[in-house]
Amino acid sequence: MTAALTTHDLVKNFGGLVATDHVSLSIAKGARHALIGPNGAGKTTLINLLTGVLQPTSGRIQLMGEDVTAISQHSRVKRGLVRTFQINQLFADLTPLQSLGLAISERHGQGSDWWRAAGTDQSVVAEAVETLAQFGLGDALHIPTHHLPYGKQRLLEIALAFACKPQVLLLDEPAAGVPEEERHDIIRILKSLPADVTIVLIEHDMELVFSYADRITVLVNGGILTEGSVDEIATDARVRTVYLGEDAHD
Amino acid sequence: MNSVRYLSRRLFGSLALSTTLATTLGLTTALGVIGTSAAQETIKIGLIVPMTGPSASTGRQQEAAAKLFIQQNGSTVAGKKIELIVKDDTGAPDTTKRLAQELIVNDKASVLLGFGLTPLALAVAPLSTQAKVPQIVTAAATAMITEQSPFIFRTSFTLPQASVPMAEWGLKNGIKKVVTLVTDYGPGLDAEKWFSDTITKGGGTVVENLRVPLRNPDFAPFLQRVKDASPDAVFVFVPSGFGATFMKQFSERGLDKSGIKLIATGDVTDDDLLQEIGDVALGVVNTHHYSASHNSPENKAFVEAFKKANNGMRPNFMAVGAYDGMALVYKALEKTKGNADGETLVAAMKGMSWTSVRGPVSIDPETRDITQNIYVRKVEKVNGELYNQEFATIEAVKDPFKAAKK
Amino acid sequence: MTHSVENAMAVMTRTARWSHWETLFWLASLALLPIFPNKALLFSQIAIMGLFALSLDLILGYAGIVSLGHAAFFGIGAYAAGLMAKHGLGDPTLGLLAAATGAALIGFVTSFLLLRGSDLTRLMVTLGIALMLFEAANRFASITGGADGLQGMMVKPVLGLFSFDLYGRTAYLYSLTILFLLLILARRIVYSPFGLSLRAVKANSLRAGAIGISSATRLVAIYTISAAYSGVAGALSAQTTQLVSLDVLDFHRSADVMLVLVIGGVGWLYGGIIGAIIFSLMQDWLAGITPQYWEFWIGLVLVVLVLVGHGRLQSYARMMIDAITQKGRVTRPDQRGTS
Amino acid sequence: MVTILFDGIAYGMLLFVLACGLTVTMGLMNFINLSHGAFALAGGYVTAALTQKAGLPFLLCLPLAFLFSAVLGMLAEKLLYRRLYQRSHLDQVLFTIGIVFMTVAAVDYLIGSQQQSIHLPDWLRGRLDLLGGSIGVYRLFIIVLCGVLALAIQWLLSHTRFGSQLRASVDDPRVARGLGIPVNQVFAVTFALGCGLAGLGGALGADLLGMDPTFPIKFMIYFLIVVTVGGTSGIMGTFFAALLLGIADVAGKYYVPQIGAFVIYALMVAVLILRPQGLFTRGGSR
Repeated sequence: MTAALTTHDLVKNFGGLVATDHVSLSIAKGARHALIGPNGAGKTTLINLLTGVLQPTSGRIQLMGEDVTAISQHSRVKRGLVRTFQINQLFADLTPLQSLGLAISERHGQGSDWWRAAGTDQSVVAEAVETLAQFGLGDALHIPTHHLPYGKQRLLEIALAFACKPQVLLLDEPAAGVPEEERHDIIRILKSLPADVTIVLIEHDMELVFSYADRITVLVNGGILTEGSVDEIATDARVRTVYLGEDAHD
Repeated sequence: MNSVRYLSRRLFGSLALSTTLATTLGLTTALGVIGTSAAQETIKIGLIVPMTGPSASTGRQQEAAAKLFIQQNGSTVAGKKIELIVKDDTGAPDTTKRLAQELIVNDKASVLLGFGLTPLALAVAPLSTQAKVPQIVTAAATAMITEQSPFIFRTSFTLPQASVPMAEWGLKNGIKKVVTLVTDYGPGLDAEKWFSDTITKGGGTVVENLRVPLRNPDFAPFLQRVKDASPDAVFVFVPSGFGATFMKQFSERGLDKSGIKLIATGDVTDDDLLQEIGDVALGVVNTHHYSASHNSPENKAFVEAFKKANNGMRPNFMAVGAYDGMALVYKALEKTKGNADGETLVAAMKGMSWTSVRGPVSIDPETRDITQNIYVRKVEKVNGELYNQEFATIEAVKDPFKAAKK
Repeated sequence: MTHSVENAMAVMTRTARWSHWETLFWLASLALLPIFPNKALLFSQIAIMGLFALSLDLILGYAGIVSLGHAAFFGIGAYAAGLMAKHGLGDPTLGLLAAATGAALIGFVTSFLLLRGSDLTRLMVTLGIALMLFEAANRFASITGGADGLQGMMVKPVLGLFSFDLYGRTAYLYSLTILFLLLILARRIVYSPFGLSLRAVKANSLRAGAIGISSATRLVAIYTISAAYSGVAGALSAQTTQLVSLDVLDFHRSADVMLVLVIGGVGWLYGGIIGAIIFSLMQDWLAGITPQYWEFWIGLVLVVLVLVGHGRLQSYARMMIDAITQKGRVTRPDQRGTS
Repeated sequence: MVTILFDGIAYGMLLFVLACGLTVTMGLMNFINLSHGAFALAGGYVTAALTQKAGLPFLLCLPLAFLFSAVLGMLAEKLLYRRLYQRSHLDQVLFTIGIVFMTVAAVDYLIGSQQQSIHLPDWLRGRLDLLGGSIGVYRLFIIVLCGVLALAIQWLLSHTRFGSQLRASVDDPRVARGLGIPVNQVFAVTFALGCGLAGLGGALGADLLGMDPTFPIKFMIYFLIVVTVGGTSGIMGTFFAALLLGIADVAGKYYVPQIGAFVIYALMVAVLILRPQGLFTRGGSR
């Protein structure tokens, strides 16, 4: 069976600096795949390449067997490749309901309807309300995003991606900076994501990674150091030295 | 359901609108009719000129002159009180038109004066026809203006009127090969066409017709072309105000020493700016209908009074245009015994003739344009001040543009 | 659940609903005519400027495109309508259509130049295009009449019924009607999913892309629409004043409309109209007192506006309006939701 | 055609001196200042007044014009503009255009709307023949002077402590403050310098371009064009852009007068389409 997401010899140079160094990944359908690595390992660059924010210097990207290297960010989304951001990227003045409404009506191909007011389509609103409830935002439907507490914003960040009905969902440090009590909500949400959705998790928090992922790829200096199951990685000496070692003291 | 409410509201809205549209129209026009037919003891004269923007000087000269005229000739004619209303159109046609409209509708003005630039005069033309209000152009100088409405008169001048004599003088004085340099808009093109035609008819040759864009910071490239063409003379029209910069660069480029004669219409050596321009203007030969140094008792009195009233500002041809505009209105009113009805006034103004400070003038009854002497002048220093000294006169010049059509 | 959905829909669409003060506003604008029958000309100029400002708001307020050359489309519209009227097609409605199409076309083509680059780049590209059109209109005097303006326009009566009168009453009602209809349309657009997506692109185009919204197509679309609006405004000006001159393409027009919009409030449908009212009345009044130096006071107003912060002023204004229409009071319970 | 090239260069140089101050405020400090021309106006009027009324020699007036505008700029920066560095571009545009309106009206009211003329010393008049073209002495003077200025500014920015402080302050004000750089003063001085140069440009240009109250509006567009085409990288971009546009403008009007007026705008739009950040960019930053 074809993998959900594969890359072939993906390379990205910024001037002299090699940010992504011949990365060849293959992520199976329905996998819970973690990408880990020390700061500056090129995790975020890789995500930007996968989602089409950046164009690779060379190499190819395939989504469900289809080559998507050349196509734009938003058309990759339409093909089911969706991401969240390490730093919240939300629509400050819009309410959660409006934000999700946008994503959903875009998916329904109603995103550029101009003749009727937003929120008049029952199905869209219903789905938005449902999703928000599911992400514990049911009581915040109409509160402008910038008034929400950080934890809630973090949830909205994921909900917004989820509303795009992803087949492959890239989560860029979903729990970053979330206070302890609200982490649980996030982890609960991650665990509750449907099994048929392929999840690529980028995370510093080893506890979360080991408890959540079934496969792990370790990036160092833009290249793949190693890949394997949770146990393999946990016991891999090189990983300890380059990664866990330094992670210990920060 | 929400959108239904929406729609109904919208329908209601536009319905209400269109019905009121009908009713209000009926009502207001009725009002209007009553308004216009109201009799008037005071006769109002509207003066619309640019008081701000690039041609502000025009406005100031004309306002001053018009006020001076009233001050000298009293504010009552044939038993009617005269009231002058001055408006600033900032040189924007739509504003000119709006002001004219308001003057006619609200103030019931009987005559409109002013119009600093051709487009401003043209903007009002249909209005004066529609409202049957005489429109006296006291500044704008494109020939065809007076043809735009049977109610338009002119007391300034037309560029053909000034350019043709310049060409004739040139031919008489051994100028065979010329370049023309004009600002690229109505008056400029008039000047270019009539000067060139006259020269070629007279056996001369026009090497090149240069047109400078209206807003142009640097004359250098155009002057360079003149220099390269090395003609006997270069004929120049630039609207007053540009004169100073042009003359400066003319000498800066050494054209004054290169043996290329500079001939022009009087706009370039505008009395108002001549001092500013400075000695570089010395010896420039030009043709125009008025010079502050025109040698007649009327003019001496006028210049003196004008300077006195406006702390030393020297009157220029713009001032005279407005001054004679007022004169025309006064004379017409005397003739009609104070009847300010549009058609009556028009009839009275046609063929009117009087001695202006610029010399004898008359209104051509067919074209309603001014017939006047054109003077050939040379810039000279008269006890420390620069003046256009007249040294030849072409009597009673009609506007060649319209003459040619007959 | 279903109840909460209905409720959610109600709250979402509330802002889009026609409120009482709007009805009042439009009735008042009609009432002006019988009350000040002699100011009709000024009013119709205001209505046209209002429409022009509204068109700028569509791109600036709702899509965040800064433009210093919006007069380009106003001018195209004016010349389109003017030329039609000159060559025997004087029916106003026809003129409006032609103007809208012409402007929209140019708008569509030029919009692609605005997809890249910073605010400054956009500012200058729009400015440059407008300036080139100005020079072009000046150059092809044979068609446009150049600096002397377009001569010989013959505008037919509106709908063949109401001919333009000296008093500018038809002019006012005509402009007002068009402004009203186009505002209704604009409401539709800005409150629709499309309008919402514009706000999203403006707020965070990175994320907009990440939820599948293509910023480029949105910007092209709204810029084209805005151009069409400006075109109509230009056509209205040409038809009601029955003249077109280079002035319609001049730089100061682009600058003025920007000021008007900001005075009235960016990103708010009535901002342009309110701004036009304030600006024109102020200009008329100041020009009345000091015909030569009114610009000084306009300048002063701007400076103060920025120092005080126009954003704040306008949010006050909007809060007041909400208070009037009691919207503020109704919203709060709903915000608590019912799930 | 040597003369045309030469005139173009002179015109370009003038544009450069007038606009380079704007590059600094706009490019380096990211502050859109449409009121830049007002400082040129100040310089021009001071020179006119000093040469005409006080009868000072032209050469002495140039530095005075520089100083006057610089001080003016310094004050304006302290009192007004500093508040706007952090505001939106829209605010900056509105504020500064407001300032322009006020300046124009005020000058018109106080001094009058007529052209200010500057009397050049005779040795700057006349022409001399060079490389087969005849050249105005004054234009030569402008070219030399502005050329020297350009080099001086470039040196100031790249080789002096002040220059590096400025660059640091621009790249990241917070860090710069951390390093103990007096960011505010640096900006103030830079701003004043820019205004001074504008004043000097006004003084030099008055004779060629004409000087009246509407100068700031008339030439604002040209400044902006030069700066945007030059790009925000720094002075050299502006310098080449100014030369390019100056020559293109003059040559365009000389060889194809029919479309002369288009050239400069067309050039700008073309450049901005190909390089939205202008000819010279700081590695696409911003």
